[in-house]
Amino acid sequence: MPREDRIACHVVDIADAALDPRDAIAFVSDDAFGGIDVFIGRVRTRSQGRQCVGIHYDMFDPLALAVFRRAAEAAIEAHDPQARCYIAHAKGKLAVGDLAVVVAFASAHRDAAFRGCRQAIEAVKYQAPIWKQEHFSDGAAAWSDGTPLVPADATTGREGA
Amino acid sequence: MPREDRIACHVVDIADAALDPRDAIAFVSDDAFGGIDVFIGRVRTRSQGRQCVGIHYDMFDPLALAVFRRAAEAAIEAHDPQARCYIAHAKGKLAVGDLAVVVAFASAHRDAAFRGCRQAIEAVKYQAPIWKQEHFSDGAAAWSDGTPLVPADATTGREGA
Amino acid sequence: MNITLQLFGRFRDFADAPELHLDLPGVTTAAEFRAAFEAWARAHWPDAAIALLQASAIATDTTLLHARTPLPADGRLALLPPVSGG
Amino acid sequence: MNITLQLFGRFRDFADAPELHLDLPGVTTAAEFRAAFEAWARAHWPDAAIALLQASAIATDTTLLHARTPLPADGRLALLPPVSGG
Repeated sequence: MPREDRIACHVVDIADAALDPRDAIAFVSDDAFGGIDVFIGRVRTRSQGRQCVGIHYDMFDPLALAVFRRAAEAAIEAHDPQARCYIAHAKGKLAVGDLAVVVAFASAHRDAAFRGCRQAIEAVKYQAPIWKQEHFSDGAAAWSDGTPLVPADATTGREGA
Repeated sequence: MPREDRIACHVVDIADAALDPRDAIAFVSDDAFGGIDVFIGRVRTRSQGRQCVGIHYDMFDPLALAVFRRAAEAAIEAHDPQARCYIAHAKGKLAVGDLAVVVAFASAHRDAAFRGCRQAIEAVKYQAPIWKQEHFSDGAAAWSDGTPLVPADATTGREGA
Repeated sequence: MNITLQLFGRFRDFADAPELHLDLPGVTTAAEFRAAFEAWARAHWPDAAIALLQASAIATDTTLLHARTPLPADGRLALLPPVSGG
Repeated sequence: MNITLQLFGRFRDFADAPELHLDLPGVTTAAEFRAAFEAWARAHWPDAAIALLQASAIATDTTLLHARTPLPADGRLALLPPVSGG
């Protein structure tokens, strides 16, 4: 099966639907694979010592989807050329307990599954155009500081940005 | 919450029920945690170059449950003393596509989630009294060679066995 | 060049709309756009926005732009502050 | 001592039942049991079983036994060949 058919990437507006790990598991499952690793990121109550009631995720959808796909391709390339990978991220106003991101990676063997899943979520966190605004119980809101984006083949940090 | 309440271990006879990753995710979910890693082991069609139609898992249930619990405790101790861990393994005659094992580990942060989950599944594979008999499409069956068990505090390999 | 600049994250707090429409004559590359837009921002935005701008990337729908990359013909760009997904 | 030995995995193929009942006089530790049982196995099982026995562990319901560990009073033991779960 061509590699592009073994990758699924989604941006899901929380107003339309919640992320469901079952979708991720169903997509990557294949009778040739013995190992599936799934990472689930969930909105939690505390952040930097403050009580959090929710997170607003802003996203540049078309580029986010392109970054997800390149992240999946790179993880597959690095860990098992036959693997399958699923990446979905929520956007909009999420409450504590809502799922923000689900990544799944399946391979014949578990080591590739773990490593591929980890590589994909790291790329989502550090390379995808997604912004988190935390809403605190005292009514305050704050955008997270985050990580500057740098073009993939830039050699001198911000030079290429 | 005491650590023993943050650990769930199960042996599930495939004749009674299938493993369900939703049970694992539900058990480890907690509003204090941002990261959940789930590993799913699934019976696959090929093993050592032969076509496999199913796996019969034999298990020494009481000791397996004790090993699962100690594995969960060790993973929590090593990666996040507040974490939650779920370990379930199927026994009986599984077909290709059936789930053999589900491990989930949740923590405030994703690095601990990945590491805790990985440590727990490695312990299940190398320390739990479980035996795999592969059934091939030509009608043959073979017990896997496997890994010798050694008491946890044995210092000279088989000396203590 | 007529530019449509989409704003994201913290930049949304500095503008009334999610997009800015700017006419920036003589601008053809990402670096030229960055210089011209920074001049515009100094006239319209607070200092905090300028600092954020310097840590931000310029992108199209499909890729981040290098300094010498020509701008797309349709002039549609996105201004991406440091990211915090996942 | 009266021993009930539960068999697992490949050992199930060497016996008609999932448990063996053995009277092994003078056996009080795991190492003594191992020696006495190996003698029994040489008389009743093929060579392949003896090799597997040497790679196997002796356990109770809750723990693997060290060589010098006294056997449990109820004489219930399990014979555990190399494992292959997950």
